[in-house]
Amino acid sequence: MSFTMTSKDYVAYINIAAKKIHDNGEYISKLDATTGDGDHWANINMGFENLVAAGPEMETMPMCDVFKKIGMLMMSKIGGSSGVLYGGAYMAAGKAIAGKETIDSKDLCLALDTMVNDMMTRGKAQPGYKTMIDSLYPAVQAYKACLERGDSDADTMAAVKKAAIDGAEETKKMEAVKGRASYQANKGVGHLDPGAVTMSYQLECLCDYVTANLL
Amino acid sequence: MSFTMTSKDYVAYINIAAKKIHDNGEYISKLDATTGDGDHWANINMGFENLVAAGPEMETMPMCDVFKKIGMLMMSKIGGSSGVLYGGAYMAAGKAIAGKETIDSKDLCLALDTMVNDMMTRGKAQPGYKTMIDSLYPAVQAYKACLERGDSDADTMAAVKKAAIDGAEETKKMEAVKGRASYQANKGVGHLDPGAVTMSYQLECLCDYVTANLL
Amino acid sequence: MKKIINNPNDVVTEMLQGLAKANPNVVYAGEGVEVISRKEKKSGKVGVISGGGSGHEPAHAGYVGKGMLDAAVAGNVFASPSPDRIIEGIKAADSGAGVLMVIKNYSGDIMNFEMAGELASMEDIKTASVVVKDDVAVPNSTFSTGRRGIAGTVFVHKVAGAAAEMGKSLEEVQAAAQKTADNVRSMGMAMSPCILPGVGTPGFDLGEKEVEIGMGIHGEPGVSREDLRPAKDLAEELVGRILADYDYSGSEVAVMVNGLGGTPLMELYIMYNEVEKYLAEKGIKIYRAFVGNYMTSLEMAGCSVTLLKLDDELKTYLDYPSEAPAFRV
Amino acid sequence: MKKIINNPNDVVTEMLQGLAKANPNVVYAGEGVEVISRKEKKSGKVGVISGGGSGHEPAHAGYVGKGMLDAAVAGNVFASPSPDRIIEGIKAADSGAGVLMVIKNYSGDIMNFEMAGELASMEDIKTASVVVKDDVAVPNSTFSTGRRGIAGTVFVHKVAGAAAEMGKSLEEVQAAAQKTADNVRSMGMAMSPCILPGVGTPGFDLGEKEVEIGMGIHGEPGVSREDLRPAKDLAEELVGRILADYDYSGSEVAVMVNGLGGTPLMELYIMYNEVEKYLAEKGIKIYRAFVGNYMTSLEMAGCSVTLLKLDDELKTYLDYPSEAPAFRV
Ligand SMILES: Nc1ncnc2c1ncn2[C@@H]1O[C@H](COP(=O)(O)OP(=O)(O)O)[C@@H](O)[C@H]1O
Ligand SMILES: Nc1ncnc2c1ncn2[C@@H]1O[C@H](COP(=O)(O)OP(=O)(O)O)[C@@H](O)[C@H]1O
Ligand SMILES: [Mg+2]
Ligand SMILES: [Mg+2]
Ligand SMILES: [Mg+2]
Ligand SMILES: [Mg+2]
Repeated sequence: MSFTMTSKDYVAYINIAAKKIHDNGEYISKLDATTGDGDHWANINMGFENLVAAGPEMETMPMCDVFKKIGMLMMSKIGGSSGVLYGGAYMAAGKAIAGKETIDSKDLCLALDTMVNDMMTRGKAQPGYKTMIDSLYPAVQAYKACLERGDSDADTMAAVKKAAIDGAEETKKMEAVKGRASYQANKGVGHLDPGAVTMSYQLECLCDYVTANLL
Repeated sequence: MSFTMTSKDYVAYINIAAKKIHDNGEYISKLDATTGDGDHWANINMGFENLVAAGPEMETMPMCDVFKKIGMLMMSKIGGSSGVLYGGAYMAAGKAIAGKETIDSKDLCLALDTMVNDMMTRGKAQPGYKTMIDSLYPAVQAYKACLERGDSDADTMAAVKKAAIDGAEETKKMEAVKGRASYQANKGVGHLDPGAVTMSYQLECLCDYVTANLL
Repeated sequence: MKKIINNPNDVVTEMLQGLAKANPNVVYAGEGVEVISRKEKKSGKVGVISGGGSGHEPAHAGYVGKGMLDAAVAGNVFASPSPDRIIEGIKAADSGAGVLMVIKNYSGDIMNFEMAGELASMEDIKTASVVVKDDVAVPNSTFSTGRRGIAGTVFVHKVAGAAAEMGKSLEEVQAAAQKTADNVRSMGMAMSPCILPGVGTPGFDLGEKEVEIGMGIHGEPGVSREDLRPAKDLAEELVGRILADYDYSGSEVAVMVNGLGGTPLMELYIMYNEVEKYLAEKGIKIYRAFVGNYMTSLEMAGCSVTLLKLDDELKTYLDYPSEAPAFRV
Repeated sequence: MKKIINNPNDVVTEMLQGLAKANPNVVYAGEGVEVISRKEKKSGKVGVISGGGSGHEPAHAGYVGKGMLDAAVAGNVFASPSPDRIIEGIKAADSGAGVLMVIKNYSGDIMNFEMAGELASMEDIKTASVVVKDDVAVPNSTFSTGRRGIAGTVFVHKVAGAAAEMGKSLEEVQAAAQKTADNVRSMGMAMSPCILPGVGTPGFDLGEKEVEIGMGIHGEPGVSREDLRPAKDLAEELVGRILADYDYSGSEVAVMVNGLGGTPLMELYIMYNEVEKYLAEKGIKIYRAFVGNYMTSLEMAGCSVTLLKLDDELKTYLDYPSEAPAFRV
């Protein structure tokens, strides 16, 4: 009664997310330029280009190794804050699903939960700090709640996606504590956090992919 | 049957010329920027500011010393090509009218003739080279012709002024040989020479002053 | 966007290739590693490394040389280098006596260097680090990331590099670097934006006559937008904010007037002339001054002023010879 | 116009005041004289001076120092200094063995330095001069003013300064400088205009993607306007034009990639990387390279490339130590 996600699926999802990120270059760059240093899109886009290039190789790996590989690539190719945060998070997630050839819904939730915890530790950040965590954290909470309630996969994916998007939207009101937006006098209040937005793009694409292809 | 020009007159003329130059800053800068390096106005304007400041002192000097003083000030305050050209020319003119407390029309013609000759020697330039000489040279030729013919002072001044202005206008068609316009592929053809224009301003103001105040 | 580049993705690699070709005393570790290190390694000497996002040239690769850095690690433009790059810098700098990492206080740099330090300890290389937070435009804080590291970092490189070259231990080099970091303050202002090669459009706009006081070296927002004023006023504003933050009265200082990349040297000297006058008024004695492009922001126009309080120890380190091409002493 | 200045009329004075305050090895002669000279005078050494309009910083005052210039004379922005300034530079540099004047080939500079030479001979100071005409963008000519002197001038300073420091006679110093001038060629290109402080508006406009090949260091017109192309193409165009003018094949050269003031070091290194590759293809060996801002045009963006053909004599002079802050060897 759960979906099964293979490496092929994950690579397919990565390709979709890469396109979504690629297509929003100006918008994301503008967001980071407004509150930060303007490089978030350039870096994460370069990282995803590298993931896409590694796709064929990753398709042949077990899921746990796909995550580790993604982690290593993101860490080294993105750089900056998001590179180490995504990199560390994906590597931790790879460990959390160690040995898994494919993953099911519970595994996916575990992976995402591991990721957000790793990000919080590494970034010394909490939800509410106006970072990418503010999209991922509520998404994971929603995911866990759905699993607990035994919601359908379709409902679960819809809930996760909504939580991710709403969470990113919420960053508009928040004051930044970590990251470059914290240097602003008004701590970036009134502006979306670019990292939260690109995080929500990824979660959105992930949920959509699962819904469209795996259910 | 000739006018007498005193130091007071010359200083008064200098003040008028300074204003004319000052008011045409944008235009002259643009001319030099188009074919040269854009500094002609800034430099000559700074030079004239210094002349104006020295006015009260110069009013008390004999004309020959006024010319020498102007030469020294222009040389040191303007700099560049026009500084040394005007500076050298005025100093030479001062020598040419050595000992004169005031000057008459013939003296003025001699002074201008001396100036243009000094400029040609120093600048290794001829009429037709698209320089300030192309305004001064025809003006001096016209002046000499008028004196020879015994024209009235008013007619003479009108002729000198016209020759200076026409001469400057002629530079539009000329190919530059010396000076920065010579670096252009088309040698500045189609553009006025800034040095010729500021020269014509001075000659125009000079003739107008004589006509309005001394005749 | 007008830049002398080929592909925006290759700017870091090609820049470092060019730098290494022009400077026979360093080696370039290759594409994807992006480390510049000294060709001659002195055994048993503490290694000093630094690094950070690219776009701040001559920082950091221009400071590699005898008496200053042993290696510099470059990230993408405005992005901290990743731990796998940093560890290569650490290895290149290590000759058995440990490595000091000079880090600018940005959350990305902190996280990446921290992880690199862990990788180093797994390879039995001892590391220590000093975090530079000299930008008085940002309030100090223990809760949030706090102050940014900007041009003052160059003084920390200089002092740490000299201490290491003089044979000090890792602890001693770290202490000297920390003392420098503790006594250095900077304040900057920008007059025009910079353009990231991978983005192609300016990160912000400034009005015809506007300047932004306190803008960061990545174009992060400053403390106020004001009309451009004469150099004298700008100098007094920048230095004034530094003096309000840290008491330099009666002390001897090193001064740096740093250009952000697009401002000509003429203006930096005019700025320094005003800074010198203002400090003289305040009774602060200038021991040594540095005027030039030291920590830039691509083609951004503007400058920063840095003051470092000196004692005899720091003077010795500051005056010690450096052969780094961008900081010859 | 956004510049860190006070009054446009004071920029030269204030800049040189700032420079002299920051550099303890030079003295500033004062307002209206605008000469920077070495503090320590070596008796019996040939003096080497240069100068020209301001706005080309670090040229020329940044090249004053042991092993390079003895004095630099500054004119107003883009205007040759007047003879009364130059003679002060000559006097400051003279210690009995005569003075070499390194002049860039502009009609203003030629006329002013010529007159200064006459003033010097009236004071019994022997002078000689070398006129640098390295800009291949302009056709050579004996009739008209001919080629402009641009960044290659810095190599002439270096060689003349070294020869003088090594105790050569005025004739020998002049011969070495002339040899350098004869074997040096440059070619530049601009990407954005510069603004004269006293004028306040850009001297020219360039389209969003346009560059001007061959533009002079005062914004004088170049040879062609083209769309901006990758660094590789720009390098090949600039170097190609130099090689078409002078045969460097099989020789060893010094290379300079010079920034015009507004172009960040990152781009200059990328440019040098391409220049190096192209020269390697052509079999031209690089003996030494210099990448940075050496002969600028206020805040103009762009760069120039300079090649100097070397023999053993010129290598010796080029490698001889220089303590000039803007050209440390
Ligand atoms: N300490 C942190 N913890 C969690 N997320 C952070 C932290 N610092 C920055 N971020 C996230 O990273 C994003 C910026 O990423 P990016 O622009 O790639 O890096 P940088 O800030 O180094 O330029 C921010 O929008 C924010 O979401
Ligand atoms: N060799 C020369 N002989 C005569 N006039 C010259 C010569 N060179 C330049 N000029 C004149 O000087 C003018 C430029 O003066 P200016 O802009 O002050 O000096 P620069 O060319 O040194 O920037 C030109 O427009 C031209 O009229
Ligand atoms: Mg960023
Ligand atoms: Mg001019
Ligand atoms: Mg960044
Ligand atoms: Mg000029």
